[in-house]
Amino acid sequence: MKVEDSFTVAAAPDTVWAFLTDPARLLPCVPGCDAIETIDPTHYRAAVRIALGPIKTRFNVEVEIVAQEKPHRIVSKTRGEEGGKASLLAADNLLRLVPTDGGTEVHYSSEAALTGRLGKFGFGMLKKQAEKLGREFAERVRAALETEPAGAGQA
Amino acid sequence: MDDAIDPNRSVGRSANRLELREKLTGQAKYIADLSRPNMLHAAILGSPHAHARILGYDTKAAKAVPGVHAVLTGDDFPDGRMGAFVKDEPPIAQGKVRFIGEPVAVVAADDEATARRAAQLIEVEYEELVPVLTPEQGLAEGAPLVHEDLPNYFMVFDAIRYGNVLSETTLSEGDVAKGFAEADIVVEGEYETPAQAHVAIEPCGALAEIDEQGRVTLWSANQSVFRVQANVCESLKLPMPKLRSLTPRIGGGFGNKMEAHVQPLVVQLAIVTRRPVKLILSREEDTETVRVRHPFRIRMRTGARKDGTLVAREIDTILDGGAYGDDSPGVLGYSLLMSRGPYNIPHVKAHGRLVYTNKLRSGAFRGFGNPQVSFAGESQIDEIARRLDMDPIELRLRNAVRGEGPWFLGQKLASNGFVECLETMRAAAHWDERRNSSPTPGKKRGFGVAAAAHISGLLGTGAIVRLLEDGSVVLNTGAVDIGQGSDTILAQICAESLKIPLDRVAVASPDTDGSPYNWGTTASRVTFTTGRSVALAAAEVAKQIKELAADMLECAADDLELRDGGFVGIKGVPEKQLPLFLVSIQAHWRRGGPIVGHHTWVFDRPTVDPKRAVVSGLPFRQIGVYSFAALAVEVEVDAVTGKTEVVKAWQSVDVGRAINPRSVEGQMDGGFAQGLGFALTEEIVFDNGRVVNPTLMDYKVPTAKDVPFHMQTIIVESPEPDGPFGAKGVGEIGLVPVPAAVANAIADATGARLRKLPMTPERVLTEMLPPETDDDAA
Amino acid sequence: MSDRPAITLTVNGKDCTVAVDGAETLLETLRDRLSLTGAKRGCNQGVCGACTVMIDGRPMRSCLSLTANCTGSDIVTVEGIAPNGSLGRMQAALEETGAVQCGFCTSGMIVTAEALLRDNPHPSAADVQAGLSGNLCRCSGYRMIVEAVLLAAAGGGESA
Amino acid sequence: MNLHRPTDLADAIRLLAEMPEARPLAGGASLVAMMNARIVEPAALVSLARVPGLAGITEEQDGALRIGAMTRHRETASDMRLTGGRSILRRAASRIANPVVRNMGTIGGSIALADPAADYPAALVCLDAGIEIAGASGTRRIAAKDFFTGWYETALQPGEMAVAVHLPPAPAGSVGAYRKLARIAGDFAIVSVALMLGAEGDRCTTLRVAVGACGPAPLRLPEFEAKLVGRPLDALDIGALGRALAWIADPVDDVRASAAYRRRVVPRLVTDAYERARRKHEARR
Repeated sequence: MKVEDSFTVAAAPDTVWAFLTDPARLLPCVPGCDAIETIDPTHYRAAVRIALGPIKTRFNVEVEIVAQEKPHRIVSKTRGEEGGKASLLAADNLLRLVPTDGGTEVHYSSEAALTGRLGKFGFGMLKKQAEKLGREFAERVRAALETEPAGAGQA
Repeated sequence: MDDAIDPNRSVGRSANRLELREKLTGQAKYIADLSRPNMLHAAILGSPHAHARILGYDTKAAKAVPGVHAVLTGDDFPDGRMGAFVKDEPPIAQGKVRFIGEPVAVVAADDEATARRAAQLIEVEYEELVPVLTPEQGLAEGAPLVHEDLPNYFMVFDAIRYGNVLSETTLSEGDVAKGFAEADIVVEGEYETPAQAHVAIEPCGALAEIDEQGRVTLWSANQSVFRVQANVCESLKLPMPKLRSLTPRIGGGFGNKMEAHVQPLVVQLAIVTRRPVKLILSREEDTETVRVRHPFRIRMRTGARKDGTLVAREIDTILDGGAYGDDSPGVLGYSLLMSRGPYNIPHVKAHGRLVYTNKLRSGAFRGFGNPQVSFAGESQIDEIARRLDMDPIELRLRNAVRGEGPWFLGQKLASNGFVECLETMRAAAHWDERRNSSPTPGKKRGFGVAAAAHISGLLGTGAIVRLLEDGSVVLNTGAVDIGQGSDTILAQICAESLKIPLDRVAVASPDTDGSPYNWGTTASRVTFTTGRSVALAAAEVAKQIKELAADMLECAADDLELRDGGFVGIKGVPEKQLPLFLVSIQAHWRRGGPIVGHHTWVFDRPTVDPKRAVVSGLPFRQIGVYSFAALAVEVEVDAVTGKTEVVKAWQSVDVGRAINPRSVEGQMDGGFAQGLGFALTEEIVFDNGRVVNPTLMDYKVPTAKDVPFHMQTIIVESPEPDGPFGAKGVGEIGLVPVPAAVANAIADATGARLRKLPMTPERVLTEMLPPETDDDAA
Repeated sequence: MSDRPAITLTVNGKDCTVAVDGAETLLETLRDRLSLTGAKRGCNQGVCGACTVMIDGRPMRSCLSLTANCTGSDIVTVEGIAPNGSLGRMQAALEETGAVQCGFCTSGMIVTAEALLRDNPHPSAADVQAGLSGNLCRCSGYRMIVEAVLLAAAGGGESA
Repeated sequence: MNLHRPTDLADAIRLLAEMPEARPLAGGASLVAMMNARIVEPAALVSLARVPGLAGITEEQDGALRIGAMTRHRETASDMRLTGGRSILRRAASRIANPVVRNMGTIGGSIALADPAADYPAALVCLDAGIEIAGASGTRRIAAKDFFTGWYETALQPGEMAVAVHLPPAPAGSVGAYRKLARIAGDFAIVSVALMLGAEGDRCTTLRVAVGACGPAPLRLPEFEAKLVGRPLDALDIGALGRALAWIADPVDDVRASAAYRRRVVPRLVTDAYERARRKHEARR
C-alpha cells in the first residue's frame, strides 16, 4: 500500500528540516502520538493510538533513519506492532524537501504493509485512514511552522 | 432421467451417492468433526515478511502460557524437503521465510484459543531481504534468489532451471516462421490471468495421533492419502511405515488438498507431545497459506488463411509459481501441451518459464494451466472468426482435430468426440437462431462459444476386489472421493463387471496400510485410470469364480458366464448355475482361500512422437487420453456499469461413456460455476506479497443468483478403448472453456475484447467505452 | 477470565443447559459441547452459510449467534429436521435429484431451503436462486439444488 | 467476556455508561463476525435482544414511520408501508447480503457500524431520515446526513446508542429508485444510488439523490438538487448533478473496484436511477 502526498509550508527548507528532525516539536504534530523516545540520533520509539472504525488500538513503533541528506531528504523505516503482535506494521518512507518561492514543498511517500488481524480489514479504508492521518500531520506541521516566530526553530 | 431401473445394470445409471444419507442428515464426518481422547489443538504463527532470514526464536513466553504443551519452530523439525516435482519445501520455514503467512512456528495447547494466544507470544528475529514480488522481478538481472539452493534440489525430471526460474519448457512442431509467412491474417495479444482461490467450502485441516511404538495415524482433508504420506515422510524424514494416512469425508478439493498443507505440522506436534493433535485452518489461513491457481501472463499469436484454415500459433508464457515448486512444473508443461487447442495447426511453438516469487505457492487447481491458455487460444479463434466474418463454430469445425488426430506433439487419439460436441452444442443452443429473441432493455446481449479438451490419466493406480462370504464385494482402491462421487462410480464399475447389484458393493476408505497405491484424485483421472484398475481386478475375480465354479459344476471354466444378480452358470443352460455365495464359501473354507482380484494400471502411451516434435524441459513422458467439450453462453452486459451476467449456458462433453450421467452433469455444472467465478469476479489480490482479500467478504465466489439456472449439459459418448466401459474423465473440463466463452460473448455484445481476467465491470466498461467518451452517460 | 453462566436452550426439541463464555458462538456450542457437527464452519463470518441453523423458526448463522444470547431459544439443526431414520421433504428432494456432491454445504442448504419453502410454498426458480444466495456451494453450480427445491415445492420427494 | 441481557432500555443505557469498553449487541451480523476474526475484542456486550420497544416499524401521528433499531432487514425489506419515495428503503434493505443474514441484521446495528459501502446510509440520507439516539443524558435526534461522520464513524458519543430511525412522509406522489452495483449478489456496493423524484405533470417538484460507497459518508448536494426542481422532467440535466456528485466523491481503491471507476460510474448510475424513477412516475400517470 503506497501513500504519498505533498504540502507547502511558508518556511525555508532549513527551518522545515530543523522542525521535522526535532522530536519535541514534531510530537504534537503526529496524530495519536503522546511520546517520542530518542534512542540515538537515528533511532526513535513511539506509541501511537489508532482508530479504524470499530477498531481502537495502539501500535508501538520504531523509526530508523536509514539515510539523510540535509536539508533535502530523509529515508526511514518504520516497524511497529500492536500489543501481542496481533498486527504488524512495516513501512519504508521517503521525505523530500523542495525549495519553492518563499517556502518549501514537503513530499512524503510511504510504502506500508500491515499484516495480522488489521491486515484483514478493508484494504481501501486503511489507505484512506493513512492518507487522512498524513493530511492531519501536514496541517499541524504547517500550522506550527507558520505561526512560530521566524527563526524560532533555528536556535 | 432413467427411471426404469434394472438393479443389475449399474453403468450408465444415475445412481445415488453411496454416502448420500449421511450427508443429508448431517452425520457425514469431515476432518473438523473428528476428535480423539486427550486431543490437543494447534495454532500457527505465520511470517509477516515476504522474504526474510530467520535469525532466531524466543519461545519462552509462549511456552509459559498455561495449557500449552509444545511450541515448535523450524529448529524443532527435521530438515527434509518435499515436493511433487522438486524437493524444495521444508515442513515449516527453516532459515528463511519465503511468503507472508508461511508457518514459522506451531503451538499445541489444550484448546484452540490458548494455542492462538500463545502463538502470538513467540518472538522471531528476522533480517528482511528484498522480496521478489512478480515473475518479471524474478527474471530481472541481479534479482534476489528465492531459493539459493535450487541447483542442488532433487528433481523428478530433468528440468531446465536457473536463477529464479524453476522450470523452462519448450515444445514445437513444424516451423512457425514458415507458418506465419503463409498466414493471411494474424491475431496477436497479451493475456493475463490472476491467482484464483479454490474455496472448497471445507477449509484444510488434519489430526494426528501417535501410538506407543511411535507410529502415527493421520487423518486429513486430502485428495490422496499416498501423497500425504509421501509429503509428511519426506519433509519429516520419517520412514514410511511410521505413518498411516487415512481420510474422513472431504468437503471439496479442486486441487487445494492434493499436496501438503498442515499435515507435517500436526504430525511433528503429535510426535513431540505424544498426544493427538488437531489443526483446522480458518478460512483466511486457508486462503493465505495453502495454494492458488497460477497467475499466467501469455503472449500468443495465431495465423490463419483467408479461408479460415489455421496455419501457425506461437505462445510465450510466464507463470508465477510463488514460493515453492509444488505441482508447478507439471502445470507449465501441461498448459503448453494444451496451448495448440483441439485444432490441427501445423506450425506451433510453445515456450514457458516458471518463476519463483515471494508469494503464496501456486499449485494444482481444476484445469491445471489449461483454463489460462485456453482463455488466450479460444479468444484468438474468436477474433479470427470475427476478422474473417465466419461463424465461430464453423471456424472451429473447419480446424477441429478429428479422428485419431494426432494431438500436439504426436499422441494419437483413440477416441474423439470433439466434432460431435461442437455440433450437439450448436443444436442445443439454437445457435443459428440465437438472435431471434430480444435482449433485456438496458442490457447489451451477446453470445460466445469456446471449446476445450482435457486429459484424464497420469500415474499409478490399483484396485483390490474381494469377494465376501455372502457373495458381495468390498472394493479397495485408495482413491479419495473428494465429493465428486468417485466411490459411487468405482462401485458401479465393479458391480457391472461382476453383474451384481450396486448395493452388494462396499467401498473401503482409503488407507495407506491396506489400499493399493493411488497417486490421487486429480487430473480428471479416477474414473478413467482407477476405474480401469477396478474393471481389471473385477475381471480377475470373475476368472477365479469361474475356475472354482467349473470344478463345482463339473464343466470347463470357459463354458461359464456370470449372470445378473450374483450367479455363475453354464452358458446356454439356464438352470445350471450357482449363487456367488456358494462359490465364495467354497473358496473361503475349502480351496485356495478367499477370492481376491488385484490389478494395477498406469497409462503408458507416449505423449511425444520424436519424429514430429521437438521438446525440452517437459516433466512427463505419458499423460493420458482426451475428453472434449464445447460451450456456448448468452451474456447480458449492463450498458451503464459494464457488469456482465451469464444468463444461459449450453455445454456438450465427450466423456467416452457416462458411468453415472448425473455425476457427469454435476461435474460440468460445478466446473462451469467455478469457471464463471474465474471469468468474472475471482482474483486473489496481492499487495507487496500480502493477500489483501483472504476472507469470503472480500473474495467473492458466485452465489446461486449469479450462476444461470438455465444450464444444459449434453453428454457425448465416444468410447475410449483404454477406459472402463469406454469412460474418460470429466472432473476439470467443464471449467476450461468458460473464461473464453464469456469473453467472446462480451465481445459479441459490446465490441470490447477483454484480455485480462477477471472481467470485472470496471474492465468491461473501460474496454467498451474509453473514459474520454464518458459524458454521454446512458 | 469471566464467569460462565449456565444457560438453557432447546436444541432439536431437547432442553440443553450449557455454561458458556459470552463470546462463544452457537456454532461452537453445537459442535463442541453438544456433538452436533452437522452445522459446519466454512468461514466463521456469516458468508458461506454452511453453519445455518433454525433459531426460533428462522434460518440464521450459528457462527454469528452468541450462545448466551440464545437463552430460551428454540434451535433446530440439520440433525433435527426430520425424526430419526426419515428424511424431510428437502432432504428427500435432494436425494431424488442427486444434487449433493461433497456435502459440506448441504446441512445449511437444507435448513435455508426448508424455511424458504415454508415462507413461499410455490417459488419460481428465480425465487429459489435468491433464497439460496446466502449458502455457497462450490461443487454443484447450484442448478440441481434449485431443482431439488422446486421438486420439494411440487410435492415431489415426499418421504417416509 | 460477559454478555448482559437487560430487559429495558434504561438498563441497557446504564450498562453501557458503566462499562465504557462494552458494546451494544444488536443482530450480531457484523459485530460477531468481527469478534470471530479478532478484529474487535469487546470487554463486554450489552445485548438488546430483550429490550422491549426496539424492534418493529410503527406509524407516527405525523405520518412518519419509526423503525426501531432492532428491526431486522427482513422486516424492513417487506414492509409495504414503505411505498412511493420511501420504497427506496425497502429496496435497499432487500439488497443487503442474503435472506439468512437479513433475518439477523438490524437497521440499528448497520447504521451504528456505518460501513460506507452498506445499503442503508445512502437510502436514509436520501430520505431525510432522522436518527433517534439514547444516552445517559436522555434522547436526541439528529439528521441522517449528520449521523454518518467518517469512515465507520458516527455522531454517537460513548455510551450512546441509536434506538430508532424516523422516516418522514415522502412528498405525495413521489417515487424512488435504488440502484446498487455489486460484484456478486449480496456483496457490499461498489457504488449505490438512492434517488427520490416527485413531479407534478411534467415538472419536477422533488429531487433528492444520495450516493453510497463513494466516500466516508453518503454524498448529497441539496443546493444542486434545488436548482433542478421546477424543471421539466425531460429537460432536467441529471447528468450535471451526477458529475457534481462524482466530483465531490472520495472513493476508496479496493478489491471491489478502483476509485477512478467508482467516480466514473456515479453519473452513469445517477442518470440511470433517474430514468428508472421517471419511468415509474410515467407509469403512475
